Amino acid sequence: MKLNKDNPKSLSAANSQLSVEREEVIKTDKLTKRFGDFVATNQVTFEVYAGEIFGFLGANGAGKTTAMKMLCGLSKPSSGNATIAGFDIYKQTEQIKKNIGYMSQKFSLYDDLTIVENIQFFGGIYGLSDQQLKTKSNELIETLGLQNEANKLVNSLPLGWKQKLAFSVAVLHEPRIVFLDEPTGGVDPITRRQFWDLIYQAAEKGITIFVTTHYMDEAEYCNRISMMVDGEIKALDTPANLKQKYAVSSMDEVFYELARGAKRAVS
Amino acid sequence: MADVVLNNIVKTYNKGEVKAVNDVSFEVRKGELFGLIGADGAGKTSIFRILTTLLLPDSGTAYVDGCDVVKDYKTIRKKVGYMPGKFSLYQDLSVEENLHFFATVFDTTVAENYDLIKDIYVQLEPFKTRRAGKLSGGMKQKLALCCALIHRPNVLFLDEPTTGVDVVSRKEFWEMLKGLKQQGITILVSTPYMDEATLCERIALIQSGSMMMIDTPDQIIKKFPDKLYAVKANNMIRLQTELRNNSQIKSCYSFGDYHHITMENEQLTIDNLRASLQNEGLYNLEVKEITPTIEDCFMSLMNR
Amino acid sequence: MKQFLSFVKKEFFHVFRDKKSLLMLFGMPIVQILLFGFALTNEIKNAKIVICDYSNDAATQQIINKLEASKSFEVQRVVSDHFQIENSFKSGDIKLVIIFPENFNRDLLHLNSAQVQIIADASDPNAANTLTGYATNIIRSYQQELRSNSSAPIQIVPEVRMLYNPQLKGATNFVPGVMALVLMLVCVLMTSVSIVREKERGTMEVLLVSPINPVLVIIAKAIPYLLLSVINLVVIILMSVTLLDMPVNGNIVLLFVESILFIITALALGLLISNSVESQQSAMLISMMGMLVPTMLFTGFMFPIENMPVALQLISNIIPAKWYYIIVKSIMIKGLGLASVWKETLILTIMAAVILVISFKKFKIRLE
Amino acid sequence: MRELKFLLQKEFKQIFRNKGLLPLIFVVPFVQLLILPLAADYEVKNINISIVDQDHSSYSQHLISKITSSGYFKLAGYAPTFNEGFKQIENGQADLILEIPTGFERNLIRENQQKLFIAINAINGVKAGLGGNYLSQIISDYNSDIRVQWIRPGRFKEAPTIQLVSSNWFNPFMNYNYFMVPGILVVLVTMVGSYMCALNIVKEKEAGTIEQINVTPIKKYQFVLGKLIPFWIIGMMVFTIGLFIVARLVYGIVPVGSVLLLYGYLAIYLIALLGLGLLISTFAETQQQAMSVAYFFIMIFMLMSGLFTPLDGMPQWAYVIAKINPVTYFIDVVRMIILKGSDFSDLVYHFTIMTGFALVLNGLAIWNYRKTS
Repeated sequence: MKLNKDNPKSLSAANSQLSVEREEVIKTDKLTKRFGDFVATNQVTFEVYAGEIFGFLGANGAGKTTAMKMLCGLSKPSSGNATIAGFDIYKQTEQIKKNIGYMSQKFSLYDDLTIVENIQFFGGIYGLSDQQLKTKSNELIETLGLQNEANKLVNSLPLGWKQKLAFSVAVLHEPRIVFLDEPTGGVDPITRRQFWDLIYQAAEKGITIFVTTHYMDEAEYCNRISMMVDGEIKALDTPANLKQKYAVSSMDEVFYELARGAKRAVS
Repeated sequence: MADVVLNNIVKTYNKGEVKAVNDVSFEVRKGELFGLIGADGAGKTSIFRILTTLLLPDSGTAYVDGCDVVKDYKTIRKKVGYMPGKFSLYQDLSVEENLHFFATVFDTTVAENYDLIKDIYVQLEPFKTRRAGKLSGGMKQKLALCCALIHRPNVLFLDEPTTGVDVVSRKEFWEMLKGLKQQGITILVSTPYMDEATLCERIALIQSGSMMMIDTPDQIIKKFPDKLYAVKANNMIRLQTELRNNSQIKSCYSFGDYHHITMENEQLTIDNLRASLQNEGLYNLEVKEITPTIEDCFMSLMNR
Repeated sequence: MKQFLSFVKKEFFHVFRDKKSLLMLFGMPIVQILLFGFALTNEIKNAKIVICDYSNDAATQQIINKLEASKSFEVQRVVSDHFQIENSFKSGDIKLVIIFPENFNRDLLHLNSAQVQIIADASDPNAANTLTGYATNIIRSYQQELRSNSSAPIQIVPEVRMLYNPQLKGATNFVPGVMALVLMLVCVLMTSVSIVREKERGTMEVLLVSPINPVLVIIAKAIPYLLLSVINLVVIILMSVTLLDMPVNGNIVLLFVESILFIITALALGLLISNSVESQQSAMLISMMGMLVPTMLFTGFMFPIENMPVALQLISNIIPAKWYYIIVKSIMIKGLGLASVWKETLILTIMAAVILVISFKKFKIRLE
Repeated sequence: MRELKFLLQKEFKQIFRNKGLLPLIFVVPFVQLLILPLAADYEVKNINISIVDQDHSSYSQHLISKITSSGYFKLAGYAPTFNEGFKQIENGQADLILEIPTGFERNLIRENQQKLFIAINAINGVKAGLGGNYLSQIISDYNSDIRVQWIRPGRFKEAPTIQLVSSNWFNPFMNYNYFMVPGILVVLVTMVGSYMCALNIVKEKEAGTIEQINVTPIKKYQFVLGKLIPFWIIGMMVFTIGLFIVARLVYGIVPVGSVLLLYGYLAIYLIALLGLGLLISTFAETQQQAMSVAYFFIMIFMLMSGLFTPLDGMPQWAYVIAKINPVTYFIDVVRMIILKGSDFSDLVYHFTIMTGFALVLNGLAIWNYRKTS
């Protein structure tokens, strides 16, 4: 656990030596999703280790959201295998759901419930006890500094706060993995960084983070990054290694190098 | 000569409860590429809608190409091109059909102004019979730009054209805007991405309906009040905690693989800082002075 | 003009590419006219009745035979036990009980007078009335037969002629009403979402920023639906004539012109709704829920308007379908010309004009 | 079960916070319940009669006054000729013409027989039939009166007369509201139940919150129950308010039969309906689609349920459709229990059918739900 917070370079070195000991919380094997003739995700194979912050990047329409939905159990793969937190993606979807959190691109709390009600509802359906619910929601509201807004409808919050709240709710039940689909789009720069502080806090508790983003500086915050192009994973490594490999100074350029060759104009 | 002028524009919603635009004034010169930089809900869209005559301001005056946005709205509508934030083409019409439709709406033809959109349209041409709804984000955005340009507008308003679009498509899009600027079109563009700010000639930084600063990107960076340092260490998270706990550090934000910090009163030297961090067990330390980015400036303004 | 044509072309694309709506546009009227044209009727056929015959003689037998021969009744059983009547009613399948007391024939022959008791299940007062009427008629006709044997003096013989619909078919009354209902609902529904859809999708923003005249936008929206509704109208009239045996006694051209006038009124109403609401959903809610019930109630084909309280009668006057219904009946069935329906035509024209003007006025040249 | 508690809490909060939906559930139905029965009265009365009296005798005057005082007919006016009278039919002022020929009085006495001409606008067949009946009856009564005047009793052998005594059970005053109100109540419960339920689920699809639910360990059946139970309760509430407040206080309708039995049936009916709502929601992707489909069903349900027009007049195939419409059964049951006091033994068939509906509709919904996810 301590290893992954180390310098990315030493991490990757350690990675190759200690890979046997590191637990793979996500493991996919030739995972494929077809919609008719269209292959949205093509034989994707990768693994994510426990406690990692894993960046899942790619151009629009590269198949990121499709892949993520399969991993969350929202859609069935056409072929290939995967295990999430050790559970089979086909047969053990219920166990998987107990062990993951999910925050979608679209804001996914109930607009017409208050902040406290949303927290209690999602906590409740994940089976938290009344005592836990009470302490957790107080704790959460305090960390987010939402004491004055706690009984307001979520609807009335600014986008940045909504997103922070949605994330906090997604990790409320302390899942093993949390999936975040473009969580910071359109959020102001300070709130965006506060959001990442929340991600680090969650990672520190041992929650594996699986995140997609269009902000390349955010890519740098990840332990490892995969780059998806036309439904396939074209690169997977630490940010430092990727920059080295393509001999560029920023992730922007890495992305540009890889995505330039994309053929898909349609999504 | 100013092409777009705003004087003390105020716009509220819900009977004054929500202040979307708060006393905003600025000018955009003819042929300028002007950027409105701010997060979701900062008031960018309201400003755009007032300028494109879609909304009436509560108070204040605004002129586009010499016409009053309230009184001369009909004249303005002939002269401007507008690309709203939401994807606003007909999804069930093909690329070609959309373009021809918008051309006739503005009482012109595609052929007449083809030279203006040619560079953009060639990329769309292979898909011209495809329904707009089936295009990828980047392609949709190019088509929308073509449609907004088809009548050779004097002023072009682009409301968050790059939101949700990947880096590659964004780069291409800005290249296109540069090309259009050379044609002499005044362009007003809004974006939540701070890194795009440097691509504009002048920018306005906007937060919660108020202007924080208006200037060229270089000048804004020059006005950054403090010295800015980039810090890096073996453990970035612990580094951040240490920096934030240090009372002599004024601000600390992470920027990719570095943390950007400013110092209180400039009393702390780099060496002192390095030493104190090493004392905390951090190694592989790197501290260097850097020029701020627009994002640094934005955040420093937000904290004021 | 070129702008306008290009607009109309675009609207046609929208309509024809939306297969689901197209199916609804053409499918709904056909299904409805068939379903309701055949099924909606106030006639009662094959009503189950019980006959309680305590007399069981030649006369009662003859009357029972007549009742059995009538297509209105299905004589469930002939019993001679009063006891089960209430239960038969309660179990719900019996609508009427006819009781012949003991010695029916003897009384009739010797006392010149005999009694028949008819008990109706009046929980449905309308059916009760109608069925009692049917039964009365049959028994009366038996009585007439008896009388013709013994010629009574001073006899008034009413000679009854049923005009327009000698067979008293239900369809004659209902089909014009269903036509009005169907055209109204389809036209309003389709157009009511058309403008607000552009508002929701954001395309309206771009249109507003263009120099196009709002009146053109509105009219262009209505044109494809006008054309499609005329096709619908042809289909409806063809079906009414071929399948439902409806006559077209009047001038068919006039019928079409009047129908187009009605369609325009309905389209204008749809546009008005579309201009006034902010989401497709409320547009649909208003045009479905808000239009269905009033049109059904106040057109006059189901419930006679003259029976309603005055306030409701007044309301019925603002329902365009009411006037169209009168026009269709006059032209199709009565075979009348414009001279007889000019008043209704004028009312519809004024309605269409007023609604159109209001929707032009309501068209917002800005957002909000 | 704890999860269900949270789901229910959430649903109720959402429903009662939705300011647009609440009036649709609790106000609109009752406004309709108040207006519909007022308007939906097709008892045949106020038949407009136009009289062409060419005799102008005391007999014809007498006959006319007998007709106009009968209560069924309203004098639309006198016409000099039959053709003038016909014009009144054409322009809708009259429904019926009675022509009394010249020499009616004189010829009746002299020739012992005289004809009267009646022409009826038969576009509305039922109205025409009944109108003709009423008029014939009045004429026949009038005939007897004259006969009594002219002929001393016993001078001729009187024609045999069958006296018809008719009685109307369960609703002796033929109050139309008694018939309509319970039926309309059923339609309102139906709309609230199926429609609101379908929309509610599709709304979550559209908002994307259903995805969030789908990644939680909540079981499908819990989610479905969480959606069904609130609308089941609301359906019960709407029915209760309608029955005990509107029907009783406004229309004075007191159920003759067992209220418990009525609620028993309502409970099953609502389950069947909510199954339909659920089924619609599994097909629809947007609220708009759900609305169009629900609308289509409700329109057919309403018009082919025996609510307004009798099922017995329908052709066979339409009758079959009416029989696969759950609303038909409930309308039947409501009328039977409220007006006739039918008991369970009378309703076994209805109960069986509705249970079948509940099973089939919910079964289909669950089957399709699995398929689509």
